[in-house]
Amino acid sequence: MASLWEYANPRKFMTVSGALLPWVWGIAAVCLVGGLVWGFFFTPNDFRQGSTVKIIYVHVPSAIMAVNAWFMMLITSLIWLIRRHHVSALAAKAAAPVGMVFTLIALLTGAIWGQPMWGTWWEWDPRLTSFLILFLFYLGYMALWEAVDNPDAAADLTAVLCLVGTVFAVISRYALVFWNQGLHQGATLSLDAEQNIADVFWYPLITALAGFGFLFLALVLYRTRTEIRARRLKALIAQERMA
Amino acid sequence: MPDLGQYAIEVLSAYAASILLLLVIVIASVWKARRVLRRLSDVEERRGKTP
Amino acid sequence: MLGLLRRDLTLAFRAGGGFGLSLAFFLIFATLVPFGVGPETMVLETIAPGILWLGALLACLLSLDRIFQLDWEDGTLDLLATAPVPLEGVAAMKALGHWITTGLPLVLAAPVLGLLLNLPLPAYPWLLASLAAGTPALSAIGTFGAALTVGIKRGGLLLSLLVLPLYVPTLIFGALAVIRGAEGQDATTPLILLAGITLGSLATLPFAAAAALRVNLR
Amino acid sequence: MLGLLRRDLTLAFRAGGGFGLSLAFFLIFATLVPFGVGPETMVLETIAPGILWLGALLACLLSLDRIFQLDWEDGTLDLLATAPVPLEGVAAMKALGHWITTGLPLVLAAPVLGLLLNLPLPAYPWLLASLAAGTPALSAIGTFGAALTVGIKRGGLLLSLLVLPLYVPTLIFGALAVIRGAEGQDATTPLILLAGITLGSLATLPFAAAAALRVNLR
Amino acid sequence: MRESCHLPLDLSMGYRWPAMLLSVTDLSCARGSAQVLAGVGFSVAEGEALILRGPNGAGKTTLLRTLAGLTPPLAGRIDCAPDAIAYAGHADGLKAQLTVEENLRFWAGAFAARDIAPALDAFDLHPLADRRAGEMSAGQKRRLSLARLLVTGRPVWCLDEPTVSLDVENVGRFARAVEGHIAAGGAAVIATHIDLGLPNARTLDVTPFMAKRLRSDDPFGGDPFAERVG
Amino acid sequence: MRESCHLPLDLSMGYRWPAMLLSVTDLSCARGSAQVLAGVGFSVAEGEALILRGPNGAGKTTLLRTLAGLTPPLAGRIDCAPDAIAYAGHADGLKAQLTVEENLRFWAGAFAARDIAPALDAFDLHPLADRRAGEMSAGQKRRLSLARLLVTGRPVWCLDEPTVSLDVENVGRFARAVEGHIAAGGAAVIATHIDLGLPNARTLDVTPFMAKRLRSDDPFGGDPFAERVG
Ligand code: HEM
Ligand SMILES: Nc1ncnc2c1ncn2[C@@H]1O[C@H](COP(=O)(O)OP(=O)(O)OP(=O)(O)O)[C@@H](O)[C@H]1O
Ligand SMILES: Nc1ncnc2c1ncn2[C@@H]1O[C@H](COP(=O)(O)OP(=O)(O)OP(=O)(O)O)[C@@H](O)[C@H]1O
Ligand SMILES: [Mg+2]
Ligand SMILES: [Mg+2]
Repeated sequence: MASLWEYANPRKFMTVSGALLPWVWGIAAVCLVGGLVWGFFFTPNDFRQGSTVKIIYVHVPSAIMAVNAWFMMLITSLIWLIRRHHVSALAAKAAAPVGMVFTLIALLTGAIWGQPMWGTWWEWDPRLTSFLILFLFYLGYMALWEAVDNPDAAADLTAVLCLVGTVFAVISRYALVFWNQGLHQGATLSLDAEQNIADVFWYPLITALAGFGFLFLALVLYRTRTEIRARRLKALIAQERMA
Repeated sequence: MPDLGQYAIEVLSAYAASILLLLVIVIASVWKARRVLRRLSDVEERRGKTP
Repeated sequence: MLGLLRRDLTLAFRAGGGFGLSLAFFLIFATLVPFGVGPETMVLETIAPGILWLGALLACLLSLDRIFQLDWEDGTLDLLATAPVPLEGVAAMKALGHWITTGLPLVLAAPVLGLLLNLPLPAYPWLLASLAAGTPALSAIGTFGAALTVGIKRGGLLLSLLVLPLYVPTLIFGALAVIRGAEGQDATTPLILLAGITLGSLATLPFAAAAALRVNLR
Repeated sequence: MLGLLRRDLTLAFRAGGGFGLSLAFFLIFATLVPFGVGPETMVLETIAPGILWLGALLACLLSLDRIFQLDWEDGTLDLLATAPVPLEGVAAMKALGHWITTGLPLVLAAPVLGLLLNLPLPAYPWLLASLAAGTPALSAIGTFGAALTVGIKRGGLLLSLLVLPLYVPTLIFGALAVIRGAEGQDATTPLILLAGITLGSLATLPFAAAAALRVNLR
Repeated sequence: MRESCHLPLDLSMGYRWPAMLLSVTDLSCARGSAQVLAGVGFSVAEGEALILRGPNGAGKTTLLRTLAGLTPPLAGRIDCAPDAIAYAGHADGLKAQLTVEENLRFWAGAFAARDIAPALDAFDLHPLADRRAGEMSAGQKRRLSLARLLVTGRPVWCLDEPTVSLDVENVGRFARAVEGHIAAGGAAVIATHIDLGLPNARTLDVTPFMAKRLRSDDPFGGDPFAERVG
Repeated sequence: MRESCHLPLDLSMGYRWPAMLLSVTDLSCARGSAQVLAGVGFSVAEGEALILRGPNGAGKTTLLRTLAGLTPPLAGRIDCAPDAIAYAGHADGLKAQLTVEENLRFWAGAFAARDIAPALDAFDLHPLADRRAGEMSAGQKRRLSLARLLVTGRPVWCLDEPTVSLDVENVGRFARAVEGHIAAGGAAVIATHIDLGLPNARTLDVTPFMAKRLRSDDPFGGDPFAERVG
């Protein structure tokens, strides 16, 4: 296990991620295209929701991955704070815009779905609202990265923000439920099979979910590589200026 | 093309918006990666010449 | 460390120090709302609790960036970091000082402001209690945000961006307590939750703020 | 003088410069309001125009104190006052720079924010027009206020206090235009008045701001 | 009080300045609400450097700010062409986020100068040209703020402790810059506590002009509330 | 890296300090993200003053900030009792709205000192005690910020260009204050470009320690991005 930390060495990470990336991109493309095509073309309409049920194949995976992206940032931030692995901090930085885009997709598709289902684009429902807050957290997190010049200081500060932000995100969610009971669906993907939706919707859904997951992985790896290079570029430029 | 019934606009726009946003993040990532790589290799080259 | 608090308060009371200005801001904000929203009593009554809490939050927000900025600019923070006082204590005192100069006046003046917005009578005790229980959390969270952005020029707006999402739970429970109060219901539960947030923030955020300060002083 | 504008914009775009943050603030403000006021669609619809304008105004307000403060602190203002550029021009450029970095993004993003607050459809063109016509006045008035308070430590809140009353007419006409628009009526009159305020402020306030700067530099 | 000098030459060209660039008669200066200096008189001609000396708190900064037109004088006159003075005070007017070159270009633009290369040369700033001002040491910043003087194109330099934080080599650069400036027909008034290496400069000690603040006749110099009011 | 020295004496009393107050071994310091100094080694004993010299940008400020614990060192060790160092940098940490006395009292409180009178005496601040710090001249402010050192009660003073803006008389006062401090068993590390009038002080030139930033072997001193990443 000790060797796991070796991948936090930038060079090691570059070789390993370079080798992995084509595969991850490939799996992501296959699952994503497969899941979405399957969902869009080859699933029946729901008897109540009509064709709108097809939105689920983009809405739910993006929503789930948006939350997971934040958790991944939380974990990498912790690794940075505790073990000071630079790649870990850069991975958090690289994940933020991806998570933000997933959040945005969930918000947009939800809003579009809301119009036929609830008769409104936007409703101050706990689920929806806490997603909006998540979106704001992503914005603040990215803005803080941009605003601080020194990369290590930026990594430290954003990591602290990520920790505190997570706690407050949880409290917000709780506050919101307390504040308003809401319209939004309960869990569809619980492990408890009784509650799950029908298999016809379920298989394409998890395929799309895998697609979003691998896309996230691919993007994070790819962007982390860019961040590593950018970090080296910055160091080199600083060095030249100093000389 | 499946029959989307009365909700065709919603379903199509949801898919379009999602795919568009995914493309945006992918293209932005590739674009930034290219730019950084180009600038980095410039600098590395310069350093290689004047050690 | 009490010396720091005393100094901050002295500075706040001196010319241009800003004591009472949060109150003035709150007052102006409360008067501006009817201009924006229109003067219908019924609408105003409905939104009064929320607007009062929003005003408190914004008044807090506006004064946040000065918590550490001035001390950072003139080198005081460098010197404090090398002085035999823990930075955690410095952060806690700064939060306390901020609360005394902005939160406390709001709590004391809240009834007057309620009047301006036609707040229903039964809501007053809840307004007072919720402000008293909630504004310390605003100061503690704000101090953390200020510590994160100290040293960033024009950090004011970045600070708002970072802090506002953190303010959401406080705002919700605070406004909820007043709304319930205005409807004549019991609002003990949101109040307790509010107090919980405050205690939690006070217990943990000074440490986070001190960590951020240390990073920013490097 | 165009050099000054270019420099200010460069500074705003550099790391930590704050471009786009007013937008973020506006976004956050618009999301916070429902937390305070409660999620009922009907109430929100009624107050949306006022809240949108209030948000624009506050986003402006938060960034005002940095218009001159940084230049004052590092001595740039002293040097500009002795340079062969009229201080009136400096004030005008500062106002323009402030508008480009805060007002303009708000105008561009307003439709999205209207969505969040359930603004009725017919109000959108009026929201856009009124923001476009009114935000320059906010910047001009704010620059004047910033010039009055430059050099006062922790002047932020004092500044808000001075500026808010001056913002009232802009706010009233701006919100009125949107309210009328939301009700499907024609809102040309408030819009024209708004444009009048803007033109008047732009024509006179740079002179007042320059006078205030001269006094404060003494 | 501030008047342009009544000389027949055309001053605006900047190529040939009249013999007397700045002359001050019976000047009283105030800082905040208190009078600091009284009865100051001196003049500086083309090609001259005047060193202001005096203990801490004597009033050198106050005098220079008055000359630069930042504070109005309480009494007396300053004869000087309009827009002739370039002032550099304790604060250096640099933007931390801009590079050295961007900072200088901005000031060159404000003073309608075309070229910043001579200024960069004079203080050896070429190697630092792309460095952000915030990432420089105290002395490097000071060099940049002095380089600014060269792009103002103004004949009279009013400098307040210009060599603070400079090492010996850069004090030498500064002295050469001043010598070059006055040799080209400019003038300089420089407040300092240390030796600048300008052997030909005249010295003016401001100590004799310090306003006796408890003088019974006119302690507040022009303050209308100085007289008993009730 | 920062360790307390392993001496049998009780350091906390402040009456008798051990012979070696501060010793630095093979220290590398960074500012921002770039390494500035490498391999610095020196030690300062009780009763000693060490003057840091070096051209602008050499790294004096960086070294002092590292010693004071504000910036973590990249490598090397600093042996020093905890809480032994009083730092005074370019910025003076004064509040413009507080009077001289209030400013000093605040710092005295932070360092648990009882009496500010000796500090006021040493820099002749009694006449200014009720003046607000914002209403003083540059040199007067500097005197106040130096007086602060006397209330810290710390044995090792790390001073960054302490005599900026001081007139000759006050440079003398400063020299006497330093001499008094080291005579009482303290030590001082002072970065400066001018002569401080401390004839017995040792001098350390930091120029030889300036990190060769384009050295191929270890350009970033610990920066993991120093290697080519591919
Ligand atoms: C802007 C509006 C909306 C937002 C922000 C939103 C957000 C979310 C979120 C955060 C999840 C949870 C994913 C997870 O399990 O972690 C989710 C799941 C889901 N949403 Fe939405 N939603 C919105 C509108 C809608 C609408 C209008 C519908 C349909 C009527 C809908 C149907 C669902 C379903 C069926 C799930 C799966 C539930 C689950 O597995 O937990 N959503 N959405
Ligand atoms: N803002 C102010 N308000 C009131 N008095 C001031 C102010 N600034 C300075 N003074 C006082 O005015 C007098 C002259 O100050 P000035 O700054 O001109 O002195 P200086 O000769 O430049 O001194 P130094 O060599 O220390 O820079 C001093 O006694 C000082 O205390
Ligand atoms: N904030 C910063 N970020 C990056 N580099 C910096 C920063 N501040 C200073 N430097 C660089 O670090 C080096 C050392 O600076 P330092 O301030 O320690 O020099 P110094 O010896 O104190 O010089 P001076 O005599 O001019 O004060 C310089 O080359 C400087 O350009
Ligand atoms: Mg002076
Ligand atoms: Mg230095």
